[in-house]
Amino acid sequence: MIESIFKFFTTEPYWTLTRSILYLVGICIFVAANAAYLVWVERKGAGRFQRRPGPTESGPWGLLQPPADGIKLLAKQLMAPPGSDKILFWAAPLMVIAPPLVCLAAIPFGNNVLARDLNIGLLMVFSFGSINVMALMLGGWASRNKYAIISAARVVSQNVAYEIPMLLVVITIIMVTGTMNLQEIIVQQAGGFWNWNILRGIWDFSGGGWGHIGGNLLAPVTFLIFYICMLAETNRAPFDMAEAESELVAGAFTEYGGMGFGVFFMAEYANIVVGCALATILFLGGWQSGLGSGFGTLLTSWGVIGTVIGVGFFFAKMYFLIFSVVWIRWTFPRTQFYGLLNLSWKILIPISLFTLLLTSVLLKLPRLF
Amino acid sequence: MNLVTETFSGFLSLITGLRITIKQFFSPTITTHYPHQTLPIAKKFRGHIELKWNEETGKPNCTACNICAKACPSDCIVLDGIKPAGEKGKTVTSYKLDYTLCSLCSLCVEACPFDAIQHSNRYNLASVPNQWANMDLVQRYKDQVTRVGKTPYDPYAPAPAAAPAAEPAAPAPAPTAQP
Amino acid sequence: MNIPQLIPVGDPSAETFTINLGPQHPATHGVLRVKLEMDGEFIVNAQPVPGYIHRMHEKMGENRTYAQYLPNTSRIDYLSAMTYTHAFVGAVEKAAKIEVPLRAEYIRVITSELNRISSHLVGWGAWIMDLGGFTPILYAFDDREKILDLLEAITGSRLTYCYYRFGGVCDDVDQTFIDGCKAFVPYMRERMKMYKKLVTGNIIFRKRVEGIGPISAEMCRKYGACGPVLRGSGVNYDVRKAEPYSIYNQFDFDIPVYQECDSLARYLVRMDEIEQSLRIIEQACAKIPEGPFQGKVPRILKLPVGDTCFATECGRGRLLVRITSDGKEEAYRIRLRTPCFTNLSLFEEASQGMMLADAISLMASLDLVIPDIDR
Amino acid sequence: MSSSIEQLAKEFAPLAVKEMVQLPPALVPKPAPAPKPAAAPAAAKPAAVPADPSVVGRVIPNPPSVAPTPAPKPAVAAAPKPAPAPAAPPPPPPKPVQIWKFEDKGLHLEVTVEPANVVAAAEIMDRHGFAIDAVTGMDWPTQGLLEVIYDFLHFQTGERVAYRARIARNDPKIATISKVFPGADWHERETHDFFGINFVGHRDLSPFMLPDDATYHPLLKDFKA
Repeated sequence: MIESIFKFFTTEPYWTLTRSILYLVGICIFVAANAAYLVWVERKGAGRFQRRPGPTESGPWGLLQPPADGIKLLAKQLMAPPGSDKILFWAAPLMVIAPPLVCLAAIPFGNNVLARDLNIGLLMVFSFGSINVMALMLGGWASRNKYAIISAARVVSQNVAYEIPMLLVVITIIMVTGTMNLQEIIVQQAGGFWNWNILRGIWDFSGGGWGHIGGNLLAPVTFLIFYICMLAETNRAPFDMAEAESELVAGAFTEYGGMGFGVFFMAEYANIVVGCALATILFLGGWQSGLGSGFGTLLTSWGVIGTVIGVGFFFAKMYFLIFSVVWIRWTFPRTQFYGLLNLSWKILIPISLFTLLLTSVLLKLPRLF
Repeated sequence: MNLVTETFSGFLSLITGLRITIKQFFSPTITTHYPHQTLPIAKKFRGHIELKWNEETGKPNCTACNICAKACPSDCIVLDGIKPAGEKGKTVTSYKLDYTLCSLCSLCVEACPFDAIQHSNRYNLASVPNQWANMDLVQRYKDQVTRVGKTPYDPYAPAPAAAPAAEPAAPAPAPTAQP
Repeated sequence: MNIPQLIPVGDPSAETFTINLGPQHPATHGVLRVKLEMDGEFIVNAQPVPGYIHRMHEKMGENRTYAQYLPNTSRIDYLSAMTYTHAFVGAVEKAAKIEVPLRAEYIRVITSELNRISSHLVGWGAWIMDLGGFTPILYAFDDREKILDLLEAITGSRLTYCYYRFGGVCDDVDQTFIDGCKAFVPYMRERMKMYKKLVTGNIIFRKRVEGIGPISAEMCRKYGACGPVLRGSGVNYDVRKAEPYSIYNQFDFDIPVYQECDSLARYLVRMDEIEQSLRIIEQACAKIPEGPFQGKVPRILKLPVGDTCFATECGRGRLLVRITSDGKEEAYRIRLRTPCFTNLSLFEEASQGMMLADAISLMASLDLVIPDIDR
Repeated sequence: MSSSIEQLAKEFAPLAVKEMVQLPPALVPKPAPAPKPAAAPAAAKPAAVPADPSVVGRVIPNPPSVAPTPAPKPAVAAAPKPAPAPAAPPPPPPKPVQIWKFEDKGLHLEVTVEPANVVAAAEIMDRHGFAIDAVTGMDWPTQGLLEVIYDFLHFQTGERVAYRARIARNDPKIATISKVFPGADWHERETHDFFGINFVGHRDLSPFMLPDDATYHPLLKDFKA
């Protein structure tokens, strides 16, 4: 009986469905664990940057701090401020946590480790990623708090401003790689780390020289722009206008308590994970080892072990990026609001437009001759 | 052009900042992990006041002259004394310090002409207010003297009697003065 | 950089709303309330509402003796307690014509300047924290701890010292303290270099303070602003030079003055002041003479009838103590004119038309200590 | 544009009161024990001071009207009678315009002006580039007086000037100088809080340091907490 059910779900055509569900559950766990332990990383990291140990009391190295925080948040009463729009108020945390979950479904962590191999994965990630701003706006608006409303207004204009350079940069990548399939983008970056999109195009070792065919001469700058926009989109310091605690108390989250706040908190880290994973895929070769086309490719294509090694490389890159996000947060002050918009409209958008133009010219050039 | 140079130099300044913080990241921590580790207390640390006593006779220096109580800006000292039989001067019998009012200004210590009070170095006084706020310094003095292995001076004892036999009828044993 | 005035301030047709910055707010560093009338993110009117921790220090001065009032003076501006006690002690000494021994004066200068540095460090760190950078304040506290350790070794307390007495100080310093100060000076100079790289040069920080919150010299004069706020507006006024008290005229130090009138100028003044204080400490530690640390003071101190004014340069500016005596043991009236009070009083005018985040930056640049406003 | 203290003193002279009493009055050598200022004004009034201080006596009568008329010669109502009480040689009457040695007082110039002239005096200060230092009050219940003290300082020369005006305690009114020095706004509000002095023309005299419903003035000597 059990065997037959098992067989029913593990053979085609239902295996695809089972697989997807399993992945989604796995992703949920992954996001929750990440959110919890990224908080730990953040606090521990903040501590180290400030020459103090960070959490130490609960568990070894404070490793039980996140569950303790979670339990505390769960145990708190959920309250909506009187006069607020209750439906929107509680819809906002759900809306903010759902998109990163969906996005992660399309992200390939390893050679075969992905829920759905979408050929428009990139598009899907971006379309879902934009819902985040909607949720923050709703949360801020529905709280019936002036600080939260100011924050909501800030978040909207901030995210609108940073979507543009981010998408321009991504278009550059799409032009270079010619695909929106994330797995395909990774596969194209096989070989040495110089084949990664962050360096590809500056110099081609296979004989292309400067401005290699299909390359992007300003690829590192492109990466930088993507990274900055990623910080801004996830409302991280120095662009944490949504929270801006010294100005707006807690911004859009001012009125949220208990798990309502906890979900926002988790979503922030889930968004960081998505953003950093995307940066890894688009620029740092995803699960590719970057150790050359011989040994390196062999390393990641060696059956199940190769997949695991590939996932390891992916996580190493992704967590380094996440660490850098923490690093930046504990180093810089917050930007001023118009400074933030100036950066986007006056610096990032022109540069990304220029790289887009340059890349398209470089793409066209070989065909002219 | 200005924008370009500013962007570039600004970017460099950010890198400088990141370099500084990462250097701190890999430096050892500077904090003291308080309940597990403690720092040495400064010699002149101003804790609440306590009574000093004569090392030889074990008798408190305080003569209940009330100068400290008068010097106190916050009226937190109330003391009383008697003239023991066969003695020339008075001796303190009760010295109540309302620590909730004390501002640790050290004026009483300076005002004392007999070098009878000093600051203790007790600092971790957290407890329920009733237990520590109203201190009986005479009781504390007795505890301290007992701890160094001497018998506290008893002003109520009859004059010639050498060693006071039992615990004297000291004023209200206020629940204070743990070490 | 001028922020374009997007919305005409004072336009009656503008739809405004009021928000409360405080009394409990992360940016007010205490229980200060600022009633902000906002037009979107722009401030139409900002009205500070102090008084939440008003303790009537001036009345307290009228019903306790001069010596008994001493501990109060440490508690007005708890971050630069030494300088406050200095002002009160100086006023009493001036009125009663008490001679202060030279060694005591040196000790006072050293401790005051150490206290000034520690005060500026907190102000510095808190400022960056208001701008959203959390790390610098902990670095600043690291250095401040070193100062507090030094001061604790001689005074016995870490914040409200109550160390000065009429005619001197309450306890002598030992060679360990002098050596500690001597060692602290080069250490702090190294740290200042690090601070400059970490914060002063940082483009985000500069964008947050450059050109923000202009306070002109004329405005300073009309409002009686003082301290780094005044010197950041290009006025070369420092009580230590203008009305030299104690033995400040024996030291070689400069008054940092910046002409830009913006928050950055006030920031740079503070940073430079730390360095000048280090210079003073260095010189004082080299020259400190042996001798008594306490002058002759009558046991029962009565001041002659009349007014006496005495001002000191505190961490945040000019503190004026005006004692009126009627010949009794208690003062007839003690007036404390505190720097934060006047510095905050110009906030209303200076913050008009600013964006909220800039107003926070401006308020942080005033380096407020709330008990100092409320007394 | 700084100015010498002497010149300032000359400019202040027309604004100053004509007759002065020493406040605090304890300079009187022995016989008359200094009136206890902390006592209630009506009860502890010594015989030397007449019952109504605004009529006659050693007290400067002050016009209740504080219209800022820049009259150079303020009306001094009654000629002060010599005080009957102190048998000892009376102390030398203090000068309304007093130049001090800075080392003694922390002041260079101290002037007692007519209450009607405080704005004119502030304008002098403004003209000479002085900055406002503080405004405060002082209570003299035995004399039935309230004093308002204005402190000024000069950023460039470091000169310190204070002027004071004495007003009747039962009708404490004085013109505001916050039109000349906006910084006086807060000081005057605070002084109103603590002494109940009405600064005529002030934009907002609601309680400042005190709670919003405060009806008391804690720095008055007869205030008991």
